[in-house]
Amino acid sequence: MDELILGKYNYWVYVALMMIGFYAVIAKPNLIKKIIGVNIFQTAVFLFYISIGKVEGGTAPIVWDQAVHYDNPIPHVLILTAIVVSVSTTAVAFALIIKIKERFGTIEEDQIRDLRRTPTGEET
Amino acid sequence: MDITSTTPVLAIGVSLVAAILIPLSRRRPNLRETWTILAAVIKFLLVASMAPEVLRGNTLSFSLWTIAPGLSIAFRVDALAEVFGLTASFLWIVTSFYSIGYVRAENEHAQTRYFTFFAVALSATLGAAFSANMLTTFVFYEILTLSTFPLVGHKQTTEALQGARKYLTYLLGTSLTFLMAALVLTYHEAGTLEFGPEGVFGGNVSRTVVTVAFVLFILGVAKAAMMPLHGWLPAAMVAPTPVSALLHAVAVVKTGVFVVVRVVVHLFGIEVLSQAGLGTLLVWYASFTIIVASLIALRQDNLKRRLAYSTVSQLSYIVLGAALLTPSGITGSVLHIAIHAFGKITLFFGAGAIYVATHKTLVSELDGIGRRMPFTMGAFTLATLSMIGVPPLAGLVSKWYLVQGAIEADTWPVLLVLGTSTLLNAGYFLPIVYRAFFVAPTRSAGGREEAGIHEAPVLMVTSLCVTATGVVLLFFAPSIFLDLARLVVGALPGGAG
Amino acid sequence: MNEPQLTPLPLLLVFIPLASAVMTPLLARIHRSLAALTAQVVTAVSFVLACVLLDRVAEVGRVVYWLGNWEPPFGIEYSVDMLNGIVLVLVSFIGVVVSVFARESVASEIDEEKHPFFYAMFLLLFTGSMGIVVTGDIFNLYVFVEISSLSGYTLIAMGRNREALTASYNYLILGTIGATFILLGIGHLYMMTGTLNMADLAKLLPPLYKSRVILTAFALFTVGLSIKLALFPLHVWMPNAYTHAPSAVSSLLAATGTKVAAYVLLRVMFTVFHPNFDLNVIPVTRILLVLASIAILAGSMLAIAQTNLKRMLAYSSVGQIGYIVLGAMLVNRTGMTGALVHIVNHALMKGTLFLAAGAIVYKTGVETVEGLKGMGRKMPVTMAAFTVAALSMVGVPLTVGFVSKWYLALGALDAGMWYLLVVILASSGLNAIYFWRVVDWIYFARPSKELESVPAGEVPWSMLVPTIVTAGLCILLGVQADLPVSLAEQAAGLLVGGAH
Amino acid sequence: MGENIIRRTITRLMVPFIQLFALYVIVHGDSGPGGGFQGGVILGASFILYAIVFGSEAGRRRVPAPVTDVLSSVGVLIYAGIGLLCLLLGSAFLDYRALPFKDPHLAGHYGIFGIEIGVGLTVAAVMVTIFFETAHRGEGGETRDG
Repeated sequence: MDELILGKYNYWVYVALMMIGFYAVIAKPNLIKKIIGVNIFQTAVFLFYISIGKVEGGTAPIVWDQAVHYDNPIPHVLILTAIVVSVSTTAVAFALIIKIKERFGTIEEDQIRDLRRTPTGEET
Repeated sequence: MDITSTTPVLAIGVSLVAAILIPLSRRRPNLRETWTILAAVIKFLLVASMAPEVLRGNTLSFSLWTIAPGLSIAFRVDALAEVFGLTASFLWIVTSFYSIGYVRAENEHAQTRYFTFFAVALSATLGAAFSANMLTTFVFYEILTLSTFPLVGHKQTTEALQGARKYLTYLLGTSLTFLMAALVLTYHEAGTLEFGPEGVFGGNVSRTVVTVAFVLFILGVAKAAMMPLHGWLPAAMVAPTPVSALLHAVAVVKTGVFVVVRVVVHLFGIEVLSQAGLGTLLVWYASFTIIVASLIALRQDNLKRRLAYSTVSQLSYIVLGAALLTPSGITGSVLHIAIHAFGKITLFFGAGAIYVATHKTLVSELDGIGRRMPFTMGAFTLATLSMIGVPPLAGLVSKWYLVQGAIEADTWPVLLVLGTSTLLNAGYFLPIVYRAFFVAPTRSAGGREEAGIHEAPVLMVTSLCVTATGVVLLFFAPSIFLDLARLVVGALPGGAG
Repeated sequence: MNEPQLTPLPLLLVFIPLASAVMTPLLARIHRSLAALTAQVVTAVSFVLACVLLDRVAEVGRVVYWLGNWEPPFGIEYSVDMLNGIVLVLVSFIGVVVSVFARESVASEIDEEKHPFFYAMFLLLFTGSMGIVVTGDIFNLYVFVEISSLSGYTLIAMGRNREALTASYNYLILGTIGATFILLGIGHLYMMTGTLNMADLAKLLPPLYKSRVILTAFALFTVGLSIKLALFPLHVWMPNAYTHAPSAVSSLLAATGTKVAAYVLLRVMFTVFHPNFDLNVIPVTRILLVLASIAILAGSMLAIAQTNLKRMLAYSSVGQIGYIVLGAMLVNRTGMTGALVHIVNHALMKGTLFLAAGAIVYKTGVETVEGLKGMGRKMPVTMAAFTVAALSMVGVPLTVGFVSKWYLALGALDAGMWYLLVVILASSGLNAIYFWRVVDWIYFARPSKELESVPAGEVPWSMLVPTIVTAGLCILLGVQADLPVSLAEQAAGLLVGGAH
Repeated sequence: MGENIIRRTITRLMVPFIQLFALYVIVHGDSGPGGGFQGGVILGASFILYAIVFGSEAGRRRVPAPVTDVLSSVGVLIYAGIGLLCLLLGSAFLDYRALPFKDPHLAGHYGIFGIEIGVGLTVAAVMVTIFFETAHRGEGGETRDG
C-alpha cells in the first residue's frame, strides 16, 4: 500500500494535476481560464516525463568524474520540445482570445454562445 | 462458341456519340434530330448484324476493362441479350420519329436536353442488355436511372419534379442498398459475378445465403416494378408520353425484368433456385403483383396511369415465366419481353397521340374518339387485344408458352392466375375501346367537337402504326424471337429447348 | 523484404516545405504574388518527389532516412513504406490542387496584407502533414502533429466570420488535449521500452503486452488520435472548423487533415502494436467498430439536417471517417484495402465538394444549401464537378465511392459481420437523400431572387481547373481503380498480414 | 514618470550585460548547459525589458518590426541551411561531420555552433514579436495580425 501511494507519488501528482487542468478546461467559462487549464494539463505531462528520467542516485547528465549514475537526459530533451510546443499553443490561443474579445466583446463562453444564437449586426 | 467482337461496344457507344453531338448542334434542331435518327438506325443495324451469329448459337463478347481485380466491365451478347437488344434498338427508331413529332407539336422546352438524355438512356439500356456480368449490369442499371431522371422531370413543374423524385428515390434507393448488398454477398460467396448457364454458385453454398441474396436481388431491382416497389412507375407517368412509351414500356422496366431473368437464369441458375425452392416463392410473388396491379388498373381513370398499372402487371408475367424454371416458361418469359414491348409502346403512343390531338388524358373523356382518330385508335385496339391475348395477335404466343411452362412445372394455380389476369386485362382495356368506338362523343360547350378525322401529327401516327403492325407480325412470324428464346433455353444445363 | 534503402527523399518532403514556409514572408517582401507562387511550386515539387518515392518504395519495399546519420533507434528515422507512400502522394497532390485554387479564393476572402502569412501557415500545415506521415519516430510524430495543428488553428481563424475565431479556439482546446494524450502515451511507451523508434517499438513491445502501462499508453493513443480524427463522438470541433475556415483551408483540411490522422491511427494500431494486440488483448477493434458504425449513421443523419453547405459536408465527413475506421477495424485484408482506398477516394470526393463550395462562395457568396437552387445554370462546370463528387459520395458505380464501398462491404462479409453491410448500405441511402436533394435543387429548382441577379459565369481558371481535376479523378479512379487498389492491397498486407 | 530614473538607469546598465550573457548561453550550447533556446529567450527578454521601461514605441525603434520578422525567418534558414549543406556535401541532413573542416570533431563543434545561433536568433525575434503584438493591443492602437 505504501509502495502504491508513496512509492509512485510522482504519478499521483501528475494525475492530480492533470485532472485539475482538465476540470478547468471543462468547467470554466472564461476562455483565458480554459487556457490556463490546458497549460496545467500539459505541465502535468511534462512533470511525468521529467520524473521518469530520474535515476536513483543519478546526477545531472554532464560528464563528471565522480558520477556513478547519470539521470536519463532524453525525457528532458523531449520535454523541452514539448514546452516550446505548449508555449506556441498558448500564444496562438491568446491571439485568438484577443481577436474574440475584439469581435464579440467578451471572452465568457456562455455570453459568446448567446451572441452566436442571436446574430446581431456585426461590423463585417 | 465465343467470338471476340467490338460490335456490342459500338452498338452501345453509338448513342453516346449522339449524346455528345446533340448538344453541340442545339441551335439547329433539324441537324440535332438527324443525329438521333442516325444513331438509332446505326444502333439497330449493329444489333441486328449480331443476330446471325447469335442464332448460330455463338456469343459475341468483348471485355472492355477491369475496374479492380474481380470487377470487370465486359459485354457478351447471347440470345437473351439479343432479344432485348433487338427490341429496344428497333423501338428506339420508332420512338425517335414519334418523339420528334411529339415535342414539336407540343413545342416542349429544353428539347436538346430531352434528346441528349434519351440517347444516353438507350446506351445504358443496351449496356445492361449486353453485359457479361452482374457488375456491368449494375453499372448500366444505375446510369439508366440517372439519365432518365431529367426525362421524367422534364416538365419541371412541381408535380413533375415530385414524380421524378419519387422515381429516383425508389430506383436509386433500392439499387444502392439491396442490389448492392446482393452483389457484394454474391461476389463474396461465389467469387465471381460472371453470367453463365450454370449460375455462379457452386454446389456448396448454404441455402440461407442463396435465399438472402436472391431476395435482395428481387428487392433491389425495383425497375421490375414488383409490388410493393412499383410506386415509381405510376409516379413517373408525369413524363412526356414518348418517355413513358419507350422508357416505361421498354427501356427502364424491361431492363428491370431483364435483370430479374438474368439473375434467375444466368446468375443463380435454375438448378440452385429450384433446389432452394426460391422459384416457387418468386412465382407467388409475381402472381400477387399480376392480380393486384390489374385490380388497381381497373380503377384508374387517367389513361397513362391505367397503362402504367397494366405494365406493372404485365412485367410480372415475364418474372413469372422465368420463375417457373421450366423451358417453356423461360421461352414465354423471353418472348414476352419483346411482345409486351411492342404492345405497350403502341398503347403509350396512342395515349400520346390522343393527348397531342385533343389534350385529353382521362379514360372517361375518350367517348367517340375512335371516329376522330381512326388510325390511332385502330392501332390502340390491336395492342389491347394483344395484351389480352386474343388471336391472331402476338400476346397469345407468349401467353401460350407461359401456360405451357406452368403445366410443365406442375403449378396449376398459376393457370388460374393467368386466366384471372386475362379477364382483368379485358376488364380494364375493353372499356376504352368500347368508349372510343361505340359511345357517341359528348358535345362540349365550345362546340369544337367537329366530325371528321383529326389525327395527331403524321410522324406520330406512322410510328404507332408501325408498332401495331409489329404486334400482328409477331404472331405470324415470331421466328427470330422464338429461335432466340429457344437458344436461351437450349444453353441451360439439361434444357433441350 | 529487402534491406531498406537509404535516400534523402523523405527528408526533402519535409524540409522543402518547411524552409519555404519560413521564406514565404521574406519572398513576399520582394513581390506580393511570390507567396502564392511559392506555395504552388513547393507543393508541386513535393508531389513529384512523393511520386518518385512511391515508385522507389514499390521497388524496394521500404525507404528510410536517418537524420544526422544517427542510426535508429538513437536518431530520428524517416521511414516510408507502401502505407505512408500512398498517403504522401495523396497529401501532396491535394496540396498542389488546393494551392492552385487558393490564389484567387484567398485573394477574395482574406485581407491582402495577411497573404504572406497565410501562405506561410499553409505551407507549415503542409509540412506538418507530410512530416506526420513520413516520420518513423514517435516523438517526432507528436511534434509534427502539433506543427500541423497550430498552423491549422491559425488558418481556420482567418475565416471571414467571427465564428471562425470561436471555432478555431474550440478546435485548439480539443486538439491540444488530444495531442497531450498522445504525448502522454508516448511517455508511457518510452518508460517501458526506452525507445521512440516505431520499428524498434514494434520489436520490443510484444513481451510487454500484458503490462497495464502499455494498455494505458494504447488507450491514450486511441483517444488522442480519435480527437484528431474527429471520430464520433469526438467530432464536435470539426463541423464548426470546416464551416468557418477560409474555403481553401476547409478544402485542404477536409481532404488531408483527417486522412493523416487516420493514417497515424493505423500506424500505431497495426505497426507499432501488433494486430493481434488489438484483437486479443483488448477489444479495441470492437469498440471502434461500434463507434464507426454510429459515426456512419449519425454523421449522415446530421448532415441531412444541415442548412449550411460546408457544415453539411463536414457532417458528411464525420460519416466518411466512420467508413475508414470501420474498414480498418475489420482487421482483414479486404476491409483494410477498402479503408485505405477510401482514404484516397474520400480525399478526392470531399476535396472536390469543398473546392466547389469555395467556388460558389467566390462567385455568388452563397453559403447555404438552399442557396444552391438553380445554380446549375449559373456555374455549369463547377456544378457538374459538384454533382460528380456527390454521386461518388452516394456510391454510384463508375465513381470512386463505389470502389471503396465495394471493398468495405466485402471486408465486412469476410469478417463475418453481415450486419455491418446493413450499416454501410443504409448510409448509402442516407447520403443519397442529402446529396440528391442538393443536385436536384442545383438543376431543377428556380433560383432565388438574389441569385437571379448574378450573371452566369464560371470562376477564374485557376479555381476551376483544380475542381475539374479532382472531379475527373473521382471518375477516373472509379472507372480504373487498379492502381489505387493494388497499392492499397500491398499496404493492407503490411498492416494486417500477420493478424489471426 | 519622475521616479522612473532608477528603473531607466538600471535598465540601461543591465541590458548590455543581459545580452552578453545571452550570447554566452547561445555560444556555449554545444559544450555545456544552455543553447539556442535558452539564450534566445534571454536575448529576447533584454529587448522586452527595454520596451517595458522605455515604452513600446522606443522599443520598436530599437528593433523595428521588419527586423524581427526577417530575423525570425533567417534564424530558421541558418538552421536549415547548415542541414542542407551537410546533405549537399554528400552526407545526411545535419551530419556535421561532412562539413569542410579538417577534424570531424571540430566540424561537429562548428555545426552545432551555427545551429545554436540560428535557433537563438529565431527564438529572440519571436519572443520580441509576441511581446510587441500583445502589448500593442492594450494601447488600443492599430493592430497587426501575427
